[in-house]
Amino acid sequence: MQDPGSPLAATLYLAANAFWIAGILIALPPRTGAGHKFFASLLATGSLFLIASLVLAWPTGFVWTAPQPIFLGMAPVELKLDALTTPFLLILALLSFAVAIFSPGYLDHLKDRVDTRLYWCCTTLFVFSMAQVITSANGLTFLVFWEMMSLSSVALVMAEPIRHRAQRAALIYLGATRFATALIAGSFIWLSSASSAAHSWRFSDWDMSVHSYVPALLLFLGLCIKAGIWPFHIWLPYAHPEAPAPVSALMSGVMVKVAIYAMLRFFFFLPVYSSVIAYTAIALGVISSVWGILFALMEHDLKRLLAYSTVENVGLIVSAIGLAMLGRISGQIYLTELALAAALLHCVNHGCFKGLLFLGAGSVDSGAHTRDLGYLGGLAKNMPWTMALFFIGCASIAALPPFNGFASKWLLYQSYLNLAFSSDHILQRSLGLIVIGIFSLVGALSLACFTKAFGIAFLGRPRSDQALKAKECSEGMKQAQLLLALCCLALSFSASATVLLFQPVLKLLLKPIYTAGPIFSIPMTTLFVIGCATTLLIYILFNSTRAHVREYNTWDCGYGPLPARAEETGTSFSHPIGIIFGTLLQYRTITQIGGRDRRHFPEHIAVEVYMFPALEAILYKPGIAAIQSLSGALVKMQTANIHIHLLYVFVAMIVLVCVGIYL
Amino acid sequence: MIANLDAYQILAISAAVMAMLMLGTTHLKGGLSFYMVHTILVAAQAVFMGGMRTQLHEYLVPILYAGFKGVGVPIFLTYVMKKIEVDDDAGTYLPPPLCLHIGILMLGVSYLLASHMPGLVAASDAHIGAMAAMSMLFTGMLLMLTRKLAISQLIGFLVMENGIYVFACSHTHGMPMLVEMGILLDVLVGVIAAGLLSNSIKRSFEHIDVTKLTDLKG
Amino acid sequence: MSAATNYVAFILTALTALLLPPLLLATIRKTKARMQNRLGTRLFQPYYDLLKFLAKAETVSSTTSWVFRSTAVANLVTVILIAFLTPWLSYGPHFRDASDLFLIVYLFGLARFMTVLAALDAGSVFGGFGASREVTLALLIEPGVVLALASLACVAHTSSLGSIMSYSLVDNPVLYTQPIMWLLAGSGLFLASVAELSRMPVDDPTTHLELTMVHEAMILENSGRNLALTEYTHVLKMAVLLGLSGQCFLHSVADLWSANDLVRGAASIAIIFALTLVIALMESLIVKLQWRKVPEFISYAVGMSLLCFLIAVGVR
Amino acid sequence: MVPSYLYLVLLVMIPLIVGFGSFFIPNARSCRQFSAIFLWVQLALVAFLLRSLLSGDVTVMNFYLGFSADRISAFFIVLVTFMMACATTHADYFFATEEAQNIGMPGRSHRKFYAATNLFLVAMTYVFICDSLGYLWISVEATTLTSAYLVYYDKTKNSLEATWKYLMICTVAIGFALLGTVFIFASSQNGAIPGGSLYISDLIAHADQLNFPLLKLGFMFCLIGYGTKAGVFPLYSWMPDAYSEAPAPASAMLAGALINVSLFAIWRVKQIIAASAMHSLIEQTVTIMGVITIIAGSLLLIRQQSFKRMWAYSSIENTGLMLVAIGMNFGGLFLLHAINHSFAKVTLFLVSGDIIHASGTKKLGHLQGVLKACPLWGVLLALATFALTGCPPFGSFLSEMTLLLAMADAGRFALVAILVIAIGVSFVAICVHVGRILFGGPKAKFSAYKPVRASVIPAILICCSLAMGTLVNSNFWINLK
Repeated sequence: MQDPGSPLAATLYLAANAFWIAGILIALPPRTGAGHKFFASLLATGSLFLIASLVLAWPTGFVWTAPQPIFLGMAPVELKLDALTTPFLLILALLSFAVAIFSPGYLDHLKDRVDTRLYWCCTTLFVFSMAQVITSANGLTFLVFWEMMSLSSVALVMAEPIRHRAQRAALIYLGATRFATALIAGSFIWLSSASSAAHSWRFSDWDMSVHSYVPALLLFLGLCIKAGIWPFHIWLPYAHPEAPAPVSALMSGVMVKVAIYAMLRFFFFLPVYSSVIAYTAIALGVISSVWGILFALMEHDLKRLLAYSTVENVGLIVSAIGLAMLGRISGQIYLTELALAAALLHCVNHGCFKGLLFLGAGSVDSGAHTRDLGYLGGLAKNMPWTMALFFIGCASIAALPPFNGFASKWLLYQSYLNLAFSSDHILQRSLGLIVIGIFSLVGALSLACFTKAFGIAFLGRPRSDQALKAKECSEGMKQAQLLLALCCLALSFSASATVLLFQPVLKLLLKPIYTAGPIFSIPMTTLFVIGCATTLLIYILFNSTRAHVREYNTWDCGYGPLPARAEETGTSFSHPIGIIFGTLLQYRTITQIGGRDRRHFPEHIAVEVYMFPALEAILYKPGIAAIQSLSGALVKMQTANIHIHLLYVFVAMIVLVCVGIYL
Repeated sequence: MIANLDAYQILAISAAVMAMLMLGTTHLKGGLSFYMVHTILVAAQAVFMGGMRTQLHEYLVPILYAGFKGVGVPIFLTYVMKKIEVDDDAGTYLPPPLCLHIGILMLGVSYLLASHMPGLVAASDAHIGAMAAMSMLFTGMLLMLTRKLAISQLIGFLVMENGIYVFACSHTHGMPMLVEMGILLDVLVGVIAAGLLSNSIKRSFEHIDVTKLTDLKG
Repeated sequence: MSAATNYVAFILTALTALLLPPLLLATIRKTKARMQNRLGTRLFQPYYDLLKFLAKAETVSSTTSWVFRSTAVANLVTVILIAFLTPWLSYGPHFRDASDLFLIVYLFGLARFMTVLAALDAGSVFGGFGASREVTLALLIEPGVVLALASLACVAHTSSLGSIMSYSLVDNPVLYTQPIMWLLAGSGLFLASVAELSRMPVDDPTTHLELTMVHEAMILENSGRNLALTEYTHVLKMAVLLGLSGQCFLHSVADLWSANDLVRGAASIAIIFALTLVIALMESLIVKLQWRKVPEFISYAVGMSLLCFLIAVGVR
Repeated sequence: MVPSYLYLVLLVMIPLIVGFGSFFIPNARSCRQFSAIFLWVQLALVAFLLRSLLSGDVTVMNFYLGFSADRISAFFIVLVTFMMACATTHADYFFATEEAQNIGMPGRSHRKFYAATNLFLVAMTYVFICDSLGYLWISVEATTLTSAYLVYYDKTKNSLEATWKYLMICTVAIGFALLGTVFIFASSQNGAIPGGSLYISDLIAHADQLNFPLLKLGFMFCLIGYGTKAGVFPLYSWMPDAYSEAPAPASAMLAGALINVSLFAIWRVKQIIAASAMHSLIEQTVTIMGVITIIAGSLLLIRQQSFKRMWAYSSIENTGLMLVAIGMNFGGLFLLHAINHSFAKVTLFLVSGDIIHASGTKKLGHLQGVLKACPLWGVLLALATFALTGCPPFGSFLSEMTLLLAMADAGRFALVAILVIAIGVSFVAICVHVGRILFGGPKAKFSAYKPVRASVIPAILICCSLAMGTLVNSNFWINLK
């Protein structure tokens, strides 16, 4: 069929996989002597090979089929690398490389809390299976590796097995991911059964538009669960933070992108012309972005905050994908391209800065032994490197120019603006503008959220002893963060070039209708240079007063130094916003004032904020309760009384005989 | 009406009635005697039915049947009962007289079912036999469902088994001999196993009230 | 426009941006004083203040990190960049590509990011809640601002502010016919600016009761050179924001679309002063709102933008 | 070549001899090893005798009047023998552990256990080669009687209770199967075949001329009877008791072999129905029973407190799946899933048995931290769980997918949806329980006895399951007749 592509690239790709498989297998047997460095270098080498292969294969790609004895029952193991897979594999390679550098130091910090072999085995398996999911060319291969990806990440969520929270998180995650797999498998079965070549599992033989859109919708929902789209995001803020930080980075940075990749693959590569799915995607995407960032803002656990922010960012991406589908249906090519470019660029960007932030959170965790914002603060003094790199991550994710998050958000805004003025339909036009309004709200919220994350954790005075005694992370951890921070910066200044690089991807996705391709027109580098020059100028102009700087206490109204308890906490920082969005968040403040004369002389005051998990209570609890009560009723049937059991036999007999007679 | 019936039909009905009488008593020995008569009647009806044919095995099987199930099993069970020292049922879920009445009611229901159930009226001469057989099935079920003692349950099972045999006779005029012999053997082994097991139950639990075997739940 | 006029215009802009802003502050103070039957300070007092701050020694909290120390400069640079990217003086910016409305909004975001972090950096009580209130205000204001500008952009088919506000019938013939839309956008922007600039009734810039402040609480730790830069940044931002909303008002006047550059420039400066006067009057006549009532005030700004949005969707 | 009727003897010769021979071996240890070795020989012998069926050279082998085998039964014989061999081999280790740790119940006799095991195998082998409904019934009842001893083996109060329930419920139900057999016989007598016939091949050949109402009733009774042994929804009640109280190798035999036997009996009777003209309603009944069983099984899995009972409920769920395959007339898929399920379930029972020995408790709430205490068993348990629950790349995934695909092809999308959800629920439920066992800190003492030796058979079985998922073309199974 297709051109086999560059054989060297394929070889390199297989070599990368070989390194990873070696890592998995060596970590598997008990009492392996190999240490962190060994596994890390296997993982890292594999990633480097993958990058080399991607570069060589760009943009034509290659196809590889597993040799004969390996056969998945109904289809062979088929891998196909093309332009669409490249950006996603690139994030994967980048993040897995960073994770490989980061992990040894991080694991030393966790010491015996994590089983090292389990960690390396599962992490390498996780990376390996994600690479295969992205490259798989048929449904069965996809499912096999998809499940491996999910299960290995579940195991990693449980990697710190002592903690009860981790178990709970893993269970919720397991349920969600299994449900996602079930939906996807159902849709694949449908598609395969309806494919032109009978029972073909190859993607290219499938036709999404044949009978009905049900399989596409199933697929979309399944992928939404995996991507953490509202209201299926419930699992994400549990699972992502509980995993060890490097794994959280991989999960947030790459795994949710795998679901995005699948959306692009199935809804564009195999075109779906369903406005239902398009509007659903836009609606769910927008809701998740607002929801995600609001809850992120309310969080006081650094990693949970980051996890919720993943919900927000994935929401942005999915809404862009929905917009692209809408554009394609109504024939607005430029709009489609713009939205797709926004989605792709944001995937890459988010991979970089979310990876960076999670690694940073891990570094904070290892340095200060807590990631609760209530106990952090003032880390700037002891962890200057982590702080500086985390700053870059925060600025990027808050989409501040010139950092890279801005480029993709700009493309997103542009695509909705384009919808607003190029659409013929008045509802679509208003949709465009409304979404712009909502996204600007999201932008402001994410700014608030990341000022909180950075400001509370790193600035001010330490809120606890642990924070006071925090230690800077090890060399490897620093380098891994530095690598990702540099990638963020590189992406910031090469945004225009990156968008141009996406052209083959867009060409592949929109084969017959592709035209010119969008560009990122803001001369960011020029502006940055001007900004730097101005800074230099100001610096020179006002440097003369430099000598008069003196250090003193923070302004204390003359009462003498206030304790760190007087400082703004994470919770109080977001309190006004919590009140404004109180109904959405179910935000309650509980104030308890005690003492004999508590009106005038309160002896102790306790203020607690509490968010009632309304979504869980409304959407999930009843279903789970129903299943559980059904299960309970069935268990009660098992009475242990033999007479009752015999009665079942007789009743079943009578029922079946009646069926036999009257049917 | 009686006058129109063949001998084997009369025998089948009387076997069914004998089985029903078992429902009325909790005395194990009495029940066992009823059972003995009942089984021999069942075997006899098979002989009479076979009498219309000429093959040897149609005599052989009923004779073995009467010998093993009608005589052997009661003797074995009497032995077991002596060993585990029970002679009365520990209790029933329904009072025995009520059981008996339900059994009689079931005979009526069986009559209706046997004559109206589609598929069962295939052979017109079979439906009295079918009625008797169904009545025995119901009786066996009642015994199994209401009696608390392991031995009584076993007897209930044997009654059901007899019912099936009557079905086989009335509906098919006998199955292949080898099959019937095998079935007989299996049932016998089953009874012996169950008898030995109830012996063990007695030894472990010091009773054979199966309603108290309720440790394995959920 | 020839190269020479271009240069002249650039220099004029630069001079205006450099010199005008403190005068706005002075105008407000003077007007308020007059309204209170006071004489008030000299008109050029803000300039003297800035020079005084520059000469003073600087005290920096020992808790702070480089974030605090670089904030003043970074903010100034950002706002200067905004001043040169935005057509607030009716003068088309030099980087028309870069005068993108989303870029401008996010550059303001950058400045706010730094300010808020600097406020948190000292670890003082006031900086913290000032920061908290600042981000709250921002998230209320931002949708209104973006929606107003995006509505204009939607009609103009471009997101470049330089093109939207270019007084060019070629660029945006439809906008020419929509003075109401310009008025609505202008008032929306103006109301948002009031909140963004920490003026009454949202914030009281003159109070010394720290508990009621937003902006002042954040810059409490600044002194000397830092304070000078911060104050200047703030007034420059004021000029730019008021200029931007002023431009919207000016666009509703059909005559100005055909007027020459000088007239428009003069009109721009005039409208900035006019708006400054409005602010001064508001500060004199209205009391500061309770903190929890602020969303109600801002909802008017968003409301204007929404009306603007409705027109934009309608006219296309 | 040997005359074909000799096969009847040859196929069961070894277990028969070993079964009776076990009585005469005084040493417990040599008794165990003797049985284990000869069962592997038996496996080779069976595979050799049935090679032409396995390779597909012939599709039917007739041994004698009333005895024949087709390809599916040949595969089943090999499967069941393999499972028995695995279980017996592991039993050697298992009983050695009990002896070493002194946890065995006094008064047990290995000899009787091995005699029962071998006779059990004989009975099961006969089930697969019966061509007569009568012989089929006799053999199935014989499997109940022989396996009852295996359940009884521990001789505790609980095992006694379990055995009694097993024996009573199954015997009563099997009684109904006898009634069903009588009905089918009658249907042939009242229909095409004057003297009546119990030979399945005869019945299939004349399926259209049978008295259909009687045939239908007969099938329903057989479904009740054999379904009880297989664990169909309301009839499964004996299953968790017997599985949890039997010693682990015996549970493995019950789960890995007996279920297949009972379902095969249903399949055999079902073949007659399938050949007759009016089969669709019956098939739907069977399918729906299967679906109900799956739903019930997966729901029941949620609330479990005992380790081995949990696997029993998972067996019930898998019975449902196989029943669906039978109902939809996919004999090959039934076989495929039976193979995959047996591999995984036998592994699980063996590993669970070891874990229960090592920790001394069956309660799920008390088991914790296996992964930490004995990583090897932990990994095996995890892998086997994945293999059982249909995770790729294990074989069950493939058989489930193939089955679902075949159902989708038949247009039963609603059933596909229900099955997908139910399988998901059971997966989560099982993983929740197993996750609790694997992770966490070890709660009490955990003394793993020779873990590497105990892991050989489970590891082999997991590799087999993996191979079933990654090396085999499912068309082979689908086309198997």
